[in-house]
Amino acid sequence: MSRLRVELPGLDLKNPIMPASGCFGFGREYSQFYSLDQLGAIMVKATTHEPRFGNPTPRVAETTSGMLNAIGLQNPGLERVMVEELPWLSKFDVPIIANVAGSTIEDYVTVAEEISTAENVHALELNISCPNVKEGGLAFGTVPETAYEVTKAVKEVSSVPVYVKLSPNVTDIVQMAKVVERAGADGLTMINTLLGMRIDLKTGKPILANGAGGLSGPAIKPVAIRMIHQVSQQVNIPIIGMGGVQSAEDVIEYFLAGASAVAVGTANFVDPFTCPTIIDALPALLDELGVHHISELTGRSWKTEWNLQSSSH
Amino acid sequence: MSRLRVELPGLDLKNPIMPASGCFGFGREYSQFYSLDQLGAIMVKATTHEPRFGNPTPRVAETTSGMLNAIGLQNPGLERVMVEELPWLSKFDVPIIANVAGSTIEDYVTVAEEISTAENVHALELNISCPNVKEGGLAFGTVPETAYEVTKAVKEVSSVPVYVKLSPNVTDIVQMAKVVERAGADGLTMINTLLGMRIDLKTGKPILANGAGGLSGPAIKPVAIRMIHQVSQQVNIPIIGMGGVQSAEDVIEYFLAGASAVAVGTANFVDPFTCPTIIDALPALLDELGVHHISELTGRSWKTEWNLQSSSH
Amino acid sequence: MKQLKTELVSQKEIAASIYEAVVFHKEIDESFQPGQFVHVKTGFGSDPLLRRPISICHVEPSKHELTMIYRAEGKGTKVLAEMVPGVEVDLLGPLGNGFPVEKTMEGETALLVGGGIGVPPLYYLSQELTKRGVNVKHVHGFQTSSVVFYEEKFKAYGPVTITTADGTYGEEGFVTNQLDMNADYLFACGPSPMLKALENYQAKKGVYLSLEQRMGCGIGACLACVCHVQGDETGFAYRKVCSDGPVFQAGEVVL
Amino acid sequence: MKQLKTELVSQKEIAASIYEAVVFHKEIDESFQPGQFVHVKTGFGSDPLLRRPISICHVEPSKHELTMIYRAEGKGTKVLAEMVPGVEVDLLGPLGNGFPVEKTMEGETALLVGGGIGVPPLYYLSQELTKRGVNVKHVHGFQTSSVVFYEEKFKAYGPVTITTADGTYGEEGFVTNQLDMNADYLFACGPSPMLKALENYQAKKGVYLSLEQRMGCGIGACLACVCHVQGDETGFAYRKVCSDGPVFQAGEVVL
Ligand SMILES: Cc1cc2nc3c(=O)[nH]c(=O)nc-3n(C[C@H](O)[C@H](O)[C@H](O)COP(=O)(O)OP(=O)(O)OC[C@H]3O[C@@H](n4cnc5c(N)ncnc54)[C@H](O)[C@@H]3O)c2cc1C
Ligand SMILES: Cc1cc2nc3c(=O)[nH]c(=O)nc-3n(C[C@H](O)[C@H](O)[C@H](O)COP(=O)(O)OP(=O)(O)OC[C@H]3O[C@@H](n4cnc5c(N)ncnc54)[C@H](O)[C@@H]3O)c2cc1C
Ligand SMILES: Cc1cc2nc3c(=O)[nH]c(=O)nc-3n(C[C@H](O)[C@H](O)[C@H](O)COP(=O)(O)O)c2cc1C
Ligand SMILES: Cc1cc2nc3c(=O)[nH]c(=O)nc-3n(C[C@H](O)[C@H](O)[C@H](O)COP(=O)(O)O)c2cc1C
Ligand code: FES
Ligand code: FES
Repeated sequence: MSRLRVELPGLDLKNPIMPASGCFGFGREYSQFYSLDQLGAIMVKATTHEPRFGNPTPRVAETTSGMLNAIGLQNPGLERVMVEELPWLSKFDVPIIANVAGSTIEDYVTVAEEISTAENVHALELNISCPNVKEGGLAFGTVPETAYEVTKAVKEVSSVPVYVKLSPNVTDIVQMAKVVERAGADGLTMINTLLGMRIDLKTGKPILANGAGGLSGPAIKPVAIRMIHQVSQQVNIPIIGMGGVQSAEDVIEYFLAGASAVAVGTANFVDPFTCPTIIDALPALLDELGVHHISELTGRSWKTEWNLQSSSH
Repeated sequence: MSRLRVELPGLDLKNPIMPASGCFGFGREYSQFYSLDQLGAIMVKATTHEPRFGNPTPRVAETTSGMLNAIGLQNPGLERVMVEELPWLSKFDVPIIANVAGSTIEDYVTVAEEISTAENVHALELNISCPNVKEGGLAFGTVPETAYEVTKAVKEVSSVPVYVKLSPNVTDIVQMAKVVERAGADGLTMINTLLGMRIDLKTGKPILANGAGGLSGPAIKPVAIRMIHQVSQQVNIPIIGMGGVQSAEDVIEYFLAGASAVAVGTANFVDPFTCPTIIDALPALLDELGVHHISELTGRSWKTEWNLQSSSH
Repeated sequence: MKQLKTELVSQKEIAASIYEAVVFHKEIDESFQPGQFVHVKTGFGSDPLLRRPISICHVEPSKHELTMIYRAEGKGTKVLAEMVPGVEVDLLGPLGNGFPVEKTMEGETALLVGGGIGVPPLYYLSQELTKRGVNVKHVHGFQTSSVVFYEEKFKAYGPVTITTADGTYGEEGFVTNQLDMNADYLFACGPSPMLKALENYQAKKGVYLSLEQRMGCGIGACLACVCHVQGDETGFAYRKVCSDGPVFQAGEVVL
Repeated sequence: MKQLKTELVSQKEIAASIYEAVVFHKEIDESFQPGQFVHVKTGFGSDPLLRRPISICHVEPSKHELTMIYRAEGKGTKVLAEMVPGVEVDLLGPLGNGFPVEKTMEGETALLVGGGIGVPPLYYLSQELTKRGVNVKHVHGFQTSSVVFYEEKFKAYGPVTITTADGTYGEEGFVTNQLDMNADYLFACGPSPMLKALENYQAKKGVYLSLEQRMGCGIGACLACVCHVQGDETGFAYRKVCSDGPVFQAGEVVL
């Protein structure tokens, strides 16, 4: 399996496939389907300093080839994550990427500082792009200055590398990426959900109690691919790509665009075995593409050396 | 049919359904399927001052429940549109909304000034949001200052009301809407396509020759609904909504969000009869919803008076 | 809880837009309990995307068959209704916690109250209760006569009162007007206003309500389907309808 | 050009991943010409979204049946391959301009060159040419033996040379090595490198090539499928593959 092995800041991944934050809880439920040892890593649900109940229900709505969610960062809070969830996960041989959220920079700093000390947390994912909370959340991810500040502050306290999760709801994603790189981010994860809404014809009101929510699933994949294609050419830190991934083919498309690893979100709900199925399918697909190691594919869509090489085929 | 009749600046529409710009050419092809008299209006293909060939092919790629296009504003140029296309369309009893594009403000002004004098052109749609041309295009639609300037300049010369077509590829759509309203826009049309990309696994390169393209179709509908919901609460000019409309139910959702009329783009390619089918289906759907006139639905999802009314049911 | 690629054995419309579908898989057995549900993939591509939660209406362990009854209303259920015998139906199940059949004892009485497409899970429940010697009565409410189903089937286990909102069949009005007030247990499944009306029913041994909520994962991972806990002062306590429910004792969660 | 909700009469795999589908609609008649195509909706929801252009392989006007042959490779064609007889297949057609059969005359010779899934439209063409008394020869190139199809069927109209890139069937190599250089007409359909290689073939009366291009509408409205016109100095002249083509005389457009 070494052809799938990927090394990223803080992460030595046996394969580049991991469940995306918020779509896998803290792993307990999916561990009933398969052993979590198989996964490259796990991005666990966002953790905030205090426990949060999140938004009122309905919290999800289906859209054509996508879904909206407005969970609102419900989580048991830092303390219980440290005492119950992360220790439970430590029985698996899989690095954890802790998703950190908050309403103020201090919140982020507090959570990051402590959670990064957990033994199995190998990296942080700074969630500055959650569209579903009133304060903080998306604001951090759409204003370059705040994105810079929160990244820098977290970098100062974190014991592990910090990945920043970018919001697609911006005019200039490259600018955001560069800003957080400058602030010291070790990597990027992208994309978080697009802001969307559905309205119920019968009630005349939005289906989600929260009104708007985050759009995920296959519908958004082309937006993610475009953004990763743009950003990967402009930054020197690796990107974990996500948005609508369902198959090994999708994973390859993300690598070609410029990703170095890939996360699977919504697809877990559709088919709980999506991650292991993709991991199993990748080697044969690499053979078909004539590629030895998956990392060779990162950024091929824009790398000119590869253009030259391939035209001599 | 008067329950579908809608009056908007410059437009007295027998129904609020019209094909979206670029998805219907200048009407010739679809007139082979049905009489264009049935339509509320027609938004014709973008017109530029000089003829344009557009981008190299492939120009379209399919995505999950969506498509990417990078046509690149191919069109025969202002003169031929004035001499051949618009006169041909004048045999139908249907108002034309002329989509105006350019690379400089002068381009827009030149086209707008002349095309607005055509007898059957009842309104202009200022395309400041085309993602598929190098200069101008999207830039006008993502920078508030330029959006303001081009709108104002066109308003000064246009003989008919001016609708500005907003790009969804911005951090703050409300700001853009307010800016063009301030510049004198008589209405808004939204949304244009989201920027997206697909990469071909075999070649390793983007499928579109242009690289990125504009994402349209059902995949983007929740983004459009969200934006119209936001914008319609903040401006006093009407909105013609578009993005993924396929059915009468979709049209109602757009009205509830805040639209006063709706355009159908990609769906024409999937089913050439989409527009007349929707128009036929609307009255029965209004009955089902207990609504007499379709305009009553505009903005119901956020109108509080309606909240009160309905809760007394 | 497993992912089962079942085979659709039969499918028929048993009332207006109400379908009864039977699926087969060798792992369908007595582990499927009344009140639990399955999460069903409808169609083949990404549209519709999410699974649909459907109650277990009946299980025949010996034949490894499971029956679902659903209303074809939205996109997913309409696609499901078009599937023909022989095709694969991908489902996750059994999910959640069902009705506490094991608490009941011979000779006790149970009132089963169903509303619309909340009726199906009560069928399996009624059978299992009857097996234990519980005396079962049914009160089922529907919109109108054309959507009434399974009346005869339920009669095999105990008396059935049908109400219709428009009075076109059985008693006119709602189930709440037809309740026998002396049951040891009340088990109910139906729309949320009906459950709210039943929440304060004084059953001697317990009132159990099956809730509905929009779901993402259906297995407890995404937190789409949570509800508050009654009497919780912190505001943070919650239950997940999919994995803690869908059946809750009245008073446990906020309806 | 109409939208026809046809009925799938039969469907079978005639070579590896190559399917032959026959559809019926009472408006399928002699207006469907060789070289024209139909634009086919595959599946029922929005995924896949766009129609797929498929050449008319054959039409039986008396039976109102149309045959298509396609390779199930991507999402849409795979969905199409799963459709079973009896279901509705929604297609637009006939679309575009086909081969100029009407120009040919009795006793003339025509060389028909097909590559892979470019072979199907030549079958209908070969029949119609033969009807007019044209002497037809065929050269068909395939990747490998498992994907060769319709060899016997074409033989009914004239000699058939098969080439395979890997030499597993017929002659090894490409069609271009097997061309009879004396035909009055050359008609070809296949991948773009093949068409480029044939562009300068010196046929006495004409060389006609059928092009492929990714399409949106398929009827000339969206400008997805354009190509430049050879010798056009302005750079603005264009032809639409869907409505001006897909068949063009060699030299008309830039390949
Ligand atoms: C535990 C449980 C058991 C159920 N058992 C049955 C049953 O046995 N028979 C039956 O007919 N129905 C049952 N339902 C309701 C059923 O899940 C919905 O009617 C169905 O999901 C609607 O899907 P659709 O494709 O018709 O509608 P769409 O409008 O296309 O659905 C869009 C999305 O909203 C969700 N949704 C819409 N309405 C509901 C609803 N009422 N409850 C939950 N999600 C909804 C869908 O699951 C989907 O994700 C049950 C629901 C739950 C939660
Ligand atoms: C005029 C014409 C006639 C054709 N006749 C036949 C035929 O008789 N038999 C046959 O097997 N194939 C034919 N093709 C090619 C066929 O249209 C493509 O193989 C098919 O569209 C691919 O769809 P998919 O679902 O397999 O692939 P996907 O990858 O899912 O397709 C994605 C999108 O790309 C388009 N696309 C992908 N490949 C091609 C291609 N080679 N040409 C045009 N569009 C493409 C699809 O139409 C779709 O919009 C024809 C093409 C044209 C233009
Ligand atoms: C139900 C749900 C909950 C989510 N919760 C979080 C979260 O807590 N933190 C976060 O960074 N992203 C969260 N996301 C976003 C996903 O991690 C991912 O970025 C997004 O869904 C796109 O990937 P997908 O299309 O594969 O789902 C959530 C997504 C969904 C659908
Ligand atoms: C092939 C194609 C060409 C388009 N050309 C134009 C154009 O010339 N001018 C314009 O303003 N919008 C153009 N658009 C955008 C549409 O008018 C519409 O805003 C968008 O496609 C969203 O609607 P839909 O999802 O219904 O297609 C084009 C879209 C497509 C798919
Ligand atoms: S539906 Fe995901 S937790 Fe209940
Ligand atoms: S495919 Fe639309 S013009 Fe040819």
